[in-house]
Amino acid sequence: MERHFDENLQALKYHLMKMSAMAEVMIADAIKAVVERNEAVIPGVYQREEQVNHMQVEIDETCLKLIALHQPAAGDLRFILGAAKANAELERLADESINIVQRAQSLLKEPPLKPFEIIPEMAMIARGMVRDSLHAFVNRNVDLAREVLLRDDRLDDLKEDIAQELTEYMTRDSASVARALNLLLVSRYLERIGDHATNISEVTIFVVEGRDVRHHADQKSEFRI
Amino acid sequence: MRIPPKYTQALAVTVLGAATVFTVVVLVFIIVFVLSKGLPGINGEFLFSAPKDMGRAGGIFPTLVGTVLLPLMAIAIALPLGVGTAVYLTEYTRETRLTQVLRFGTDCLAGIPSILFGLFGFIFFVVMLKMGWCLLSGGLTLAIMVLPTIIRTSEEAIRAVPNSYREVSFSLGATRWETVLKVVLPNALPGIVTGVMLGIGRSIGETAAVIFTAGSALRMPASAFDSVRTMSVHFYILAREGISNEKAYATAAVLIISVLLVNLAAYSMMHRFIARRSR
Amino acid sequence: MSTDPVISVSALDLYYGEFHALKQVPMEVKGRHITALIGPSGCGKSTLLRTLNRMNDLITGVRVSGSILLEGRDIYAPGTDVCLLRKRVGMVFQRPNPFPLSIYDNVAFGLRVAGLRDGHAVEEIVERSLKAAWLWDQLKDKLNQSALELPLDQQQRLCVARLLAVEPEVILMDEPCSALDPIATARIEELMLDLKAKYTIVIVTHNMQQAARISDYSGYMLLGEMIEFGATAGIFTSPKDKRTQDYVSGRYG
Amino acid sequence: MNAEWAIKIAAHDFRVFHGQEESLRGITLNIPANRILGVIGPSGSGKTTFLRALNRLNDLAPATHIDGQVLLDGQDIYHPSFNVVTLRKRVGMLFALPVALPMSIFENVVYGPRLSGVRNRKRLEEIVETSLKAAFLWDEVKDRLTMSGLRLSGGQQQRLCLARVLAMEELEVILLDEPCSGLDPISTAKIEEALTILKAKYTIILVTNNTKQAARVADETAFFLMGDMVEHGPTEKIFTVPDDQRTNDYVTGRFG
Repeated sequence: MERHFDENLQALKYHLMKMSAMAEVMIADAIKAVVERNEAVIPGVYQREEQVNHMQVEIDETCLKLIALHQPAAGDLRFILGAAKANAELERLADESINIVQRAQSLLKEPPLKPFEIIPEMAMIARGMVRDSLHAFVNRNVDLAREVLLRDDRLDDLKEDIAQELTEYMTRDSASVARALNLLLVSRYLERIGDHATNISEVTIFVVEGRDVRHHADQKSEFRI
Repeated sequence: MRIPPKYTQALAVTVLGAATVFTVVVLVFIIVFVLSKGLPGINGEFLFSAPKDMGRAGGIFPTLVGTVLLPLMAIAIALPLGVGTAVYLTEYTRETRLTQVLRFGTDCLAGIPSILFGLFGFIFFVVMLKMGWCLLSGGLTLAIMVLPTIIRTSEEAIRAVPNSYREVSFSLGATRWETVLKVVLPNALPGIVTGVMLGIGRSIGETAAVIFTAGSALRMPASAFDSVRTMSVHFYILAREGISNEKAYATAAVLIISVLLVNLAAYSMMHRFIARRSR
Repeated sequence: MSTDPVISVSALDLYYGEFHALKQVPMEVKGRHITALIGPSGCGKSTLLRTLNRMNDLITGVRVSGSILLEGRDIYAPGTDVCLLRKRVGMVFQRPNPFPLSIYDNVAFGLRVAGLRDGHAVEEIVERSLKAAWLWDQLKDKLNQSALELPLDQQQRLCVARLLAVEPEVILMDEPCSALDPIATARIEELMLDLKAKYTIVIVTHNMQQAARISDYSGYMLLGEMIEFGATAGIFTSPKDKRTQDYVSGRYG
Repeated sequence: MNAEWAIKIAAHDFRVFHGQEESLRGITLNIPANRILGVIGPSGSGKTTFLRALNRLNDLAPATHIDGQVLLDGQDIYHPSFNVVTLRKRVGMLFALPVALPMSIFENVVYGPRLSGVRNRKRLEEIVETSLKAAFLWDEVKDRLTMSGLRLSGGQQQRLCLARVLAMEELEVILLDEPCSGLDPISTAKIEEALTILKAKYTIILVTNNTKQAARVADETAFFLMGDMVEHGPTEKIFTVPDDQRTNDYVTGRFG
């Protein structure tokens, strides 16, 4: 029996996927603005941000309605709570793209500091994490979610590398400080995008297995969110 | 061609109404007929004096007494036996082949013509047990006759008591007997009373079985071993032997009125009982 | 089209003898939607439901004033054909009540009453109705079996099929799931969601969650009054009246 | 998890047969004292059979026999030496449909105490008052105790039935068989409220078709399916992260 309620859950998944695709494009474009110095993509990022905000409100309303009207339990309850959390993370990681674009705008006013190596790689990883964490969420794929958690470490390492490199630039040449700081911030935003994706993956594990893996909470509680 | 529902509805109302009117008219006609013929002959003297000259003159007091005593005796014997049997069959046994055979047997018994009971009573009580024609022989015979009715109606009444009442009682720690006493019988009472009324009605109106077992003596009975004549027997003899049509109708009228009174009394008692329990 | 109210109740008062059971009740039933009536026992929701096909006529001492328009025509106007009204506005009761007949004869009952003699046509309609009530696949091989032998939820769906056979426009349901277990309840609810594509449904339920799950519009009634009526999502997420708020959030008394 | 609560009733591999059919297939379950155990499951899952086995009301059904043990305070209630009448006074029951006996409210409540031989009028009046208060009915009926119980509304009748159970002085365990299935949310809330207070004194076992009700009031929940107990645990666990997929399907309404 295909249930009406299940159709609503399917719709919820679909909207989350759409939102994550949107966020992914935003990250790609924001990085394009930084790396390729492409100014043309910037208005699109702002536009998408508004759309994402809109979708966030809609998804929250859907979650609220499903909880109020259907009083879900067990797996369904965890899924809807998870969806609401993933929704918030997606919105925040979309916001990070806006932050990146803002840095890009001030970077574009000056010549490039150095050829890009690490930031494109970080962007690749972050985008992949966003895509895969959402895939894992909607497809209840715990293995993929765990794998995303591991990728976050690589992102953190890269951020350390670039911080070190940029610190060298700044100590050597005071004229580079402004640009280096901007780039440092971009790396920090990418790292945060990774963190949001990590959170989504943790939510996925909770939704599927009912275990909270945040802060090693699984030793304390089996079923607390 | 189909008749429109509007007309079938009207036709139905007419036919059903006519059937009801016909039934009521027949009933009323019989009662009015008997009462109009009989009432003029009824007065204090008729009711409370002894008959004279085989009933051609005088009253019907001894038959009145017989009519009260005989069914009373029959019910006094049949009620505990019948209700007891019904309780046992419904509450204490599970439905088996035996209970089915028993039920079938009682149903058959209820349908047997009363003359057969009369013959049996005559042979068994009057002749074999040498009790002679007397109140007791008649009472016992009538008791056997009305027993199936009382068993059956009581059984139905007991069965109609919601099982949930029993469960509640058991779940509050009552034994089966406590449950029967406090819950089952009080709630089955209206049905049991109906059975008893049917039994009384049947024994008041009975003639064949009574003539064979209680006799037809026109005296006041002094003990259970005296022969008695009931009103219906009296009426039967008066009418059949052409003794006095006038007295026969008067007797019939008294008979109808007493049946009416007995019924009224029983129902008012029952209603008072129910009202007291469901205030 | 479908958003026009099929039934429009306004200022409806109903008395049982001296008792004022419905007080100036308004209600708009939208076509091809599910409208749910909720409220505590004795609030008048069943009474309101039963005015919609004049089932209350069967009770002596009932007086009704105000208006109930079915597609614009007052169903309490003199000269209204009550039998026709009840064909257009069918009813499903609290306890499944199939006739002690075969499954087939139960569904064909209304058709035969209506005078349909063509065996072929009857067969077709029986099949269509059973399909619409999601019973055809399970029952097609035992149409001659007694309806009383079916499990309760199938009996209830059979009652729905029996109703669908006479092609009503509106289906009234008076706590159709209160005798059923959750699984059976879910089946009936899914059936209702399916049926609303073709029919207008008004349901009375004790079960608030049920109203929340399936209805598009809800009315909360209390002591014969319509306290709040509106879109279900609104009633259950942000009710306007404090009393509605208390009731749907389980704070009563 | 049961460690902190004394075990009131223990079923060991308990089976019930109706004729050839095995209605309960080996239930092993410890029921803690002073807690509410919710029993959920679809019809035919055996939850009601299990409940009725606990005060041996199943005995009344023909062709029923049992296997295994049910221990009440460590004593086997199916042992031949165990007195059924005493058992039922200790283990009271509330049925799905309110069954007020056709007698006055007062007589309904004292039905049990009278059976136990309480004759003192003053004592009976006390029992009536405390029981009706505990069932949240006293205020509504205190002025009309001689009225027939049948004239109360459905919700009031069910509370009367609860008061009647509570009136039994020997009462230790309360069994409830879908006690709110016919009641509106307000009456339901009153019964639920009463139960959460009563558990301080009694052990309560609540069979319900309404999974939300178990979620609201039960401390522990057991899920029955086709005569088996699939899962038993703290209620919050059963309703958030059940171990068994079938439990998850049932509490999310995805069954069948």
